[in-house]
Amino acid sequence: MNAIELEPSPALQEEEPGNYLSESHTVASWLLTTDHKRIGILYLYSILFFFIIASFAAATMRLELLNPQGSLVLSETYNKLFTIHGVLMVWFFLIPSIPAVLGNFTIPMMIGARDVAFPRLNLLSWYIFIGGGLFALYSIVSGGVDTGWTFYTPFSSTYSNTHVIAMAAGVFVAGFSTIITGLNFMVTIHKMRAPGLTWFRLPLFIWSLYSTSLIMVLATPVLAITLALLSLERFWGIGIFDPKLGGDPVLFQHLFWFYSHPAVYIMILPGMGVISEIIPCFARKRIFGYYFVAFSSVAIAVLGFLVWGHHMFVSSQSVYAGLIFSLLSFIVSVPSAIKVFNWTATLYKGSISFETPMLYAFGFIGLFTIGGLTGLFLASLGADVHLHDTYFVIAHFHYIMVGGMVMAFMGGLHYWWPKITGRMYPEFMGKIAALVTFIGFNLTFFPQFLLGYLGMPRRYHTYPPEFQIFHILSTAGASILGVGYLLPLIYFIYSLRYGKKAGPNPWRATGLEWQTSSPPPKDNFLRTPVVKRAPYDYSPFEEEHPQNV
Amino acid sequence: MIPLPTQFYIKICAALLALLALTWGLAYIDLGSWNLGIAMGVSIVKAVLIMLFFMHVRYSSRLIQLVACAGFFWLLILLSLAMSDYRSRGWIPTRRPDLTQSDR
Amino acid sequence: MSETTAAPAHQFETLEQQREAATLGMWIFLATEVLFFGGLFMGYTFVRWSYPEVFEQASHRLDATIGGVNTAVLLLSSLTMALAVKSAQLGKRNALVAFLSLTALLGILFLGFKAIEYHGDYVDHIVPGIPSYHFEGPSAPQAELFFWIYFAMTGLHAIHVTVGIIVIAIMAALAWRRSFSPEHYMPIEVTGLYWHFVDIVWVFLFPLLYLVGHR
Amino acid sequence: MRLFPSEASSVAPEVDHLVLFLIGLSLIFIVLIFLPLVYFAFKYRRGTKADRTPPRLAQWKLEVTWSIIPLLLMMGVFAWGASLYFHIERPPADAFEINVVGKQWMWKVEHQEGVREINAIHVPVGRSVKLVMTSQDVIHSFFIPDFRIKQDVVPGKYTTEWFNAAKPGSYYLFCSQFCGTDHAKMIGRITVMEPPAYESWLASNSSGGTLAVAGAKLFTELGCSGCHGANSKVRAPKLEGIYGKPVPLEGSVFQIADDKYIRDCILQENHLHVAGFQPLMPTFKGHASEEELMELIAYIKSLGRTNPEEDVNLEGTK
Repeated sequence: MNAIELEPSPALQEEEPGNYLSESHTVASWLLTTDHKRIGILYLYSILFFFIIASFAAATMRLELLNPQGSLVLSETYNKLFTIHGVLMVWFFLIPSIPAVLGNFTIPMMIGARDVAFPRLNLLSWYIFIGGGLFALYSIVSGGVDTGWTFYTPFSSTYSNTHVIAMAAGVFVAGFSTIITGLNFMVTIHKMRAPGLTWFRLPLFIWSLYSTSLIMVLATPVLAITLALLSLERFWGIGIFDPKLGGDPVLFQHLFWFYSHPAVYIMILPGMGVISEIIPCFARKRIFGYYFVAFSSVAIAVLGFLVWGHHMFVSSQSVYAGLIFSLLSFIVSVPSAIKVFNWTATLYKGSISFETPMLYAFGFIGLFTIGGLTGLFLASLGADVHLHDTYFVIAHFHYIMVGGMVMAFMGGLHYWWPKITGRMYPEFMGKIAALVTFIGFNLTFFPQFLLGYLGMPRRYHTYPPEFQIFHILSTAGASILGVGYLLPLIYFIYSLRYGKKAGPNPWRATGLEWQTSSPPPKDNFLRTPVVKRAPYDYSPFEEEHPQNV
Repeated sequence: MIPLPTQFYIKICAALLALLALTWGLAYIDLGSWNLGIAMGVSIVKAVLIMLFFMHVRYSSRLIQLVACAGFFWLLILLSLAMSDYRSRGWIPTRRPDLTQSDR
Repeated sequence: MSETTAAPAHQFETLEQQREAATLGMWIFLATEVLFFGGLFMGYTFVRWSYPEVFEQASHRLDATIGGVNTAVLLLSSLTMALAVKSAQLGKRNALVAFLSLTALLGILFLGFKAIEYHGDYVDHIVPGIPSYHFEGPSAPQAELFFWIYFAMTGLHAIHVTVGIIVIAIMAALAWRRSFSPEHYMPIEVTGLYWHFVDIVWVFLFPLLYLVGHR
Repeated sequence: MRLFPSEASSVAPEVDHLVLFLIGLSLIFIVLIFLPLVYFAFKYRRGTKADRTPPRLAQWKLEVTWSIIPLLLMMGVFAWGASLYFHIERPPADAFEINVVGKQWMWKVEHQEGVREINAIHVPVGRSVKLVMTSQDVIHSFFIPDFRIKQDVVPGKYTTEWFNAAKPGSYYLFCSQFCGTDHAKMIGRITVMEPPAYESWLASNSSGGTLAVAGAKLFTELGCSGCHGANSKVRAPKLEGIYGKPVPLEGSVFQIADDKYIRDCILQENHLHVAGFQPLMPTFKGHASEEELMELIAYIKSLGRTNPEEDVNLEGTK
């Protein structure tokens, strides 16, 4: 237990009069807040908004793909739909999802601080995010963009007739929000830890968010300048990506993937962190191999910068560069494997219960394992030539990003929901939703592996009829998945009013964030905690000896 | 951090200006492919001087020293891996039927 | 980050903690800046590697004298900035204001030379993207690429200089109003870090852009 | 319901072997992870009377084991995939060439014999075919699932891809790099024929001259022969026999006169001019389409060949 010196005072169990939510109810108190908890909630609403738009785009695409002739929407529309889906999901949902919502909310509490290091910058980062979002929305409303989220040149710079610059500007601006968030987290984790909270007493969620921040800070600026160059190229024709003017379109891919491959790890590392919190708590076991799980996060963050060329095996990149990138890609799979093995080993001789967060954690391990293993197919040069840019790739990264990150986000949201709102969500409905999500997800994306191996290229609006059966399965799965996401939305809102009071620590978890009331007071702790022990000090025997708590 | 003597700062600045003169002068001497290497070398020395003494990296914590190097290190990753592609593009010449046949 | 009182902001325990956080934050920001410019350096490397001889011809058209003088101006401004930080450490308010003002003035001088140089480029018809652009000789498109990169890099750098001048001016005004003390001079220190970084970028830009083709 | 595409080229079975191995490996990992996961979840579920005394596991040994074994496996898979990649990427010496130009949203194909096709390629079974590809607008990607090959087609450069069709039949050809509105319509058919059928197909579709002949005609029309021709007064490099040979450039650099070099010489004004000659050659940018460039290259390739049989790559099959 991150044992703190003061025993949880009995007063905490009672109705807390002052918490960060009840402190003030005016709109200005939200829009001008510098409280990391409120900013986390602002982010939650914002990304939910973008998630809904992007999901509608996905739903329309899935419906459209029900028949091979593509009769529901025009091909222009279809191309815009997958671009909207990709851009919004990647930059306006996944990247801020766990870091900016759950990270913002929990990091200061988990390290025993009153707030992040730069609260005003934190608020600024949300406003910048909204600014970027407005650019993106403007681009969508004024006609959309049809380049795909990858913005490949020379299509995006010269040939597309859509609002590429507005969308690029949106991503550019949102990028700075990511950079500021990452910077803030890094400084906070370095400088704001409570007395006694050494690096190896930090929860693994903090380790994973630290690694994520490292990527945010070092990769995002390259995306920003690349998109700036793309916009200049489109506006003025500077020619750096244009073969006709002496440039090279593949240079864009290098710059883009230098950011976007590490960004894939922005979209999974925080999820791994959440799982590392949930599993010990619901298995009542100290995490197995703490150092390995912690350092594997850092290893993934650093090695993740060295593998971007595996997106370019058939791009006319040199075969020798392909060799290097393939080798490094295989190496980066090892730290992920280490994490999965350690989570499994943590369950050994635990006392496992299956509340909703734990169900999502199990779902995460299953789906992430499949996503990770199929990544090996794509890292393998000979197999990637066939699989590249097919539905196999789509299925693979959805297993990581939706099966991994979104499952973890849902798990984390359920896990910290009592802390955020002070209320419990309805447990039974939670379990149903987790199950429905898992089934729907697999039905949606597993057929896409088969489609991909058969040769169905991605971003196809129409397709040869022999692929139809898999598309029908996939669309059926997507409708189930949709229900799986809709349910929590309903019961979370329901729980705000009717959920039962959570108390400070409904999961009997050991993290510092559970040592304060729910919802926490504005400054998180009434007195700065002092940490004396390693994290995850759980015992499977608590059931029999409750006095040990 | 102890404030450094003003004299010391002036000396560093003088060294920087001398190095500037060196780069400038050397650019007018044809050293073949060495021109670029030397110019970059001198620039790196200048940057290191500024960072160590003007920016006090020499007197900062290990963490700051690490962060100060990180950005440049990551830039090096970008440049070296991307150029590894461009530099090795021609290594497999497109094998021509007529060329390889004459090899046999 | 411009707390004017000697008490730490509410999220910090001590002033020392606050100072360390601000310094670390600035250093991390500078690391992102390295990579922000890094994309342009990548473009530069690629284009120069592709067309080395065009770079020599095109670079010859730039005014190396102004470039070199400007390097000296920035190096001197780094010295005055370092002395400003020192004055802040020692609590010498007048020296602090003077050195900050001098730094800002040198920055403005740099921008002035830059403006003269850009105007010269305009007169010389080597500003790409406008109708008057004209490059005599072979490889005109590749030369245009060089000029684009030159304007992108120096332009982005000039934006950073401008931001720096504004921040330094604000700091000077605050210093004038006695907002800093030997216990609380962190904003000056952080501004200094930024300014030195801008200098470092230029230290690389000068030989890479101006001195390619002079041998 | 098919789960695997047909194995219609010589590399297809090799790719499938690698993929089947990877599937097997994945299944082993899945069993290794999921079996204990489910077993632990069941056995140690809260409320059961399982033995929960803190286990004394040799943590370091376990960690090292499950780091090193996957790492070694990964290295093995890497080596396999890499050697297969080299096989896929390097055309064999006896492959004959077909030119492919991608444009929004069609594939234009030119056989050396002068036959032109759109969104279709006819090839003989059992012969190695090398595609020399470029794009005249955006990046496309030439993908034949049944052959397990794919290569991006990039404007401004030539990329290659080869195959040796194993079974007669008709196979899909997809564009797999998003290229705009009708990306999904950029589908063609590869028809693999028995050699005799292929020969008769060629004969019945041939509209006259080979690519080299078309190139020769262009060579005169565009005025190239004015300088590079045998009787010209202007001093320009002779092109006979230069193809595939190193050319001395200004600054004592040599460059192999390959497709890309010739293309750059035609399009880029004086960019790569040959040592000892005045840089006089104008640019033909905008005057020659990608197909015409390929024809010119075919002509230059044919120049100075002493043995006219080498001219047409297909001689061997006759």
